[in-house]
Amino acid sequence: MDGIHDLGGVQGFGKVAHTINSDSYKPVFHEDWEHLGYSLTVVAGGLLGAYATDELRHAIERMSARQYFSAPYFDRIIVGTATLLVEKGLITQEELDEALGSHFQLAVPSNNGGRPAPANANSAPFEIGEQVEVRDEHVEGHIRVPGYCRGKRGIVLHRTTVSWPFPDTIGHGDKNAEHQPTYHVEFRAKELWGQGARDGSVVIDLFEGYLTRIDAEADQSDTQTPLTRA
Amino acid sequence: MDGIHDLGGVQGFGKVAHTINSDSYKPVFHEDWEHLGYSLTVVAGGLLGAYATDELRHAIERMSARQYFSAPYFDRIIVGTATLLVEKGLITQEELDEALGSHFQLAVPSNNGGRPAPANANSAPFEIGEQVEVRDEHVEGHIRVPGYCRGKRGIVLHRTTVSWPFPDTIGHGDKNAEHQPTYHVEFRAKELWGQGARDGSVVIDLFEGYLTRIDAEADQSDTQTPLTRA
Amino acid sequence: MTQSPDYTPANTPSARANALLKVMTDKGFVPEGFIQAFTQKMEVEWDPANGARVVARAWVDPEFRELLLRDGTAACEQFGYTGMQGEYIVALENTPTLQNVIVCSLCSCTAWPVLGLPPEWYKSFEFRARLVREGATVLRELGEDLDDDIVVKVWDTTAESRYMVLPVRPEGTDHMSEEELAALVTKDVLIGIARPRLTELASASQEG
Amino acid sequence: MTQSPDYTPANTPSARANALLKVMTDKGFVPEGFIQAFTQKMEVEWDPANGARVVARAWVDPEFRELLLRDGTAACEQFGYTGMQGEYIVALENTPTLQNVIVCSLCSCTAWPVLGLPPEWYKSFEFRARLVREGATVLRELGEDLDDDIVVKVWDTTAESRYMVLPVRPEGTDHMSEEELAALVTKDVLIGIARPRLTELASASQEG
Repeated sequence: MDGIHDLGGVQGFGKVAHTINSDSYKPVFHEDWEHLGYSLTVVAGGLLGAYATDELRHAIERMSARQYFSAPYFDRIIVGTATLLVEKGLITQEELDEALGSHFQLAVPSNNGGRPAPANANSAPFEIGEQVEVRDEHVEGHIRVPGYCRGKRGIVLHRTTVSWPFPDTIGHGDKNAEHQPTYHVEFRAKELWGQGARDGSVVIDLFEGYLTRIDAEADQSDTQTPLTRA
Repeated sequence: MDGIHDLGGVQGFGKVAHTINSDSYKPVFHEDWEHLGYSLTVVAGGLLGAYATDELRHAIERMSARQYFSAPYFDRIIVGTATLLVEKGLITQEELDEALGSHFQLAVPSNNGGRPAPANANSAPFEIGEQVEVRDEHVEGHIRVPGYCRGKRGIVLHRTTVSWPFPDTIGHGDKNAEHQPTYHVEFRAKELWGQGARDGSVVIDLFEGYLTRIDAEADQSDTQTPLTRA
Repeated sequence: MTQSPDYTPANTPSARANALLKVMTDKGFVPEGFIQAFTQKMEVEWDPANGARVVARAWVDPEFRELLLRDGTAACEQFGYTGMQGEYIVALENTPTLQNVIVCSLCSCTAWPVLGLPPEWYKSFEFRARLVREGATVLRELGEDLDDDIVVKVWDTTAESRYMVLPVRPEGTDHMSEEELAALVTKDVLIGIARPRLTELASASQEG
Repeated sequence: MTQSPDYTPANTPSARANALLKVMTDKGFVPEGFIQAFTQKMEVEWDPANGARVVARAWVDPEFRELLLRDGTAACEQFGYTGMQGEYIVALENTPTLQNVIVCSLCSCTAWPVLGLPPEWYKSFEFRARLVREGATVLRELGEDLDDDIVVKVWDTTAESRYMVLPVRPEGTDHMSEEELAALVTKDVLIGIARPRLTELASASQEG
């Protein structure tokens, strides 16, 4: 989904609150409840097997914008975990409210059931060095394509030797998700952000189903910024 | 700027809290401070002439995501107004803090000075019925192009008989902004949101400088969804 | 640190608004009586009943209708509905198979003099995010379940044009006076999320 | 209404976490001692010193370096750095003119076993939003002002690959032992926002 969690390239954010090598990173947790974020979601998703990691990501993405932006990081994990346990019927909203002593705000329910991986339009896996294009899709459910690379072209640097369940399917709890490798695709900064961008590139880890092969014959335009006419 | 205020098409938002014709809309204000949002900004921007409306919009866009999403509507107007009055040197942060009795959080300062209207690449104004394309630009400063129509093509329904200062210029306080008409450009839903979209259209009111003429000779692709290959 | 400094502001919107008022007043920026007069304008003068009168006139006067569609600003000026946020008014003509709806996805722009100030739901993140993408669905959720053959056309108020919807005059209203017709046109009808209904005459009248 | 129902929650993150803990515990979902053991793993076992040891080994052992770049998972397994969020590790090779930097723009994915849990700034909205668009600027603000001839390559962790940066071994370190070299490699170096510095040996050692 094109949610507010999809922050890559969104402008208006100020300085990152850090200076290099200034932090000892110990203790790892700063408040005594923070470890519960990961601990409880590992219990629920891992030990109980109640959900896959992509379902947790999706649950957090479904938090209202107000809640998402006001909640600290580990609180978002707690809210995502609680949302899924309620949706899976393992606990109830009432139990949470009672334990909390007030209303426990969960994420917004999904309005769709996800989707299978796009039927294989590619005759073969993509090869290292091949130019590929990210499908220009608007998917209502969970998806692991950051909006800033949609419809953009990049070069394949690596194909993983392992396959994982397609996020748009498993993210909605469908265990029949097709397993696919992912590709490390490098996009030039100017392709992503326009000609005013500084040199550099971004490499995005994309499932095979998010990519399309570029038909060399159909491609008559400049290969660097083929979608820009301005 | 591609800010978090640019909400058009962002998914994950729930139901609009309203039922048709259920609200008398009186009283207009629900809390006794709300009228100050518009009153004070009309004093500052209108009576004092301290800033243009696009500067107020830009100041509100520059609020941090956390602040933007947690602030009620009229509070955002207050924060934008206070930010500009401080930036213009008419009041100070210290005066606000003292009156408030605690820190008065303002918007994040702009990191750029805006831009002039793009040099006229169009030989003539666009005509009613003409197909135009929204420039695929990533502008760091204030801009009045919602992200969801960037690079998309639509049909001109109307050219305004009045001209206004170009937002990307006046929004940064530059009174030499070029005056331009705007165009009501209609985009088919499928052009904006992909083939899965329901019928319908969106009409966006776009300054001339945001649009480019489509060169009929260069356009060899399908005119409905020319940028989509998937 | 575990959160941004602005995570929980130590003060309220009301306190911030009054602090700004105090600073601006202390500087002598705020003319005596201005806020009271302007608030009166916002609360009373700018009213959806204004837009309703314009619509009713267009329903009974073909010449005025033609003017309204050609030059909305001039048409509204005939009623004195001009000024701030009413400098360039464009009327959007519904048909039996076309429903126009207004939104401002970037902020909250509205034709104040004819529609009144924008309501809370119009300024909500939900309406701003969803209307441009799933207009028909939003209208159905709001209570206006349009037939499938009606196309929704969303107008995103991204520049200085200010819109008002000119709805189709409902059938069965031939006997009505211009004033009675105006009472069918609610604020929601002017924004375009609702079509005028005969049965709403009574309740609409109560709203003033 | 003037705001969404969730505008100001009536409870705190700490209270919510403990409420969920209580409900899950009451249901018998939480095995005795599991949370303590897992927290120990997060606080102690997953440590940037692990990734530093991997880097130092690659600096002194060309064969290991080749393995690390070809199959990061296998290389890290030799140290026992495997398991959760370490299932597919990819090492990113810096050169004098290339600086790799890791981010997760969509959430917070990180190679826990070799980098430790992601720090607050890495999970911040600011880092997630800005790094993919203006990497060099962000690095300069953080204190790593790269020469103009150094290209920044940002790796957005959007799927299941987990990255670690293999920095260039600084000059003047020929005399150093593998352990001393590891002390040059801080968490920030492994993420890629910093290049290793000789002068940081002392403070880095203190961090354990």
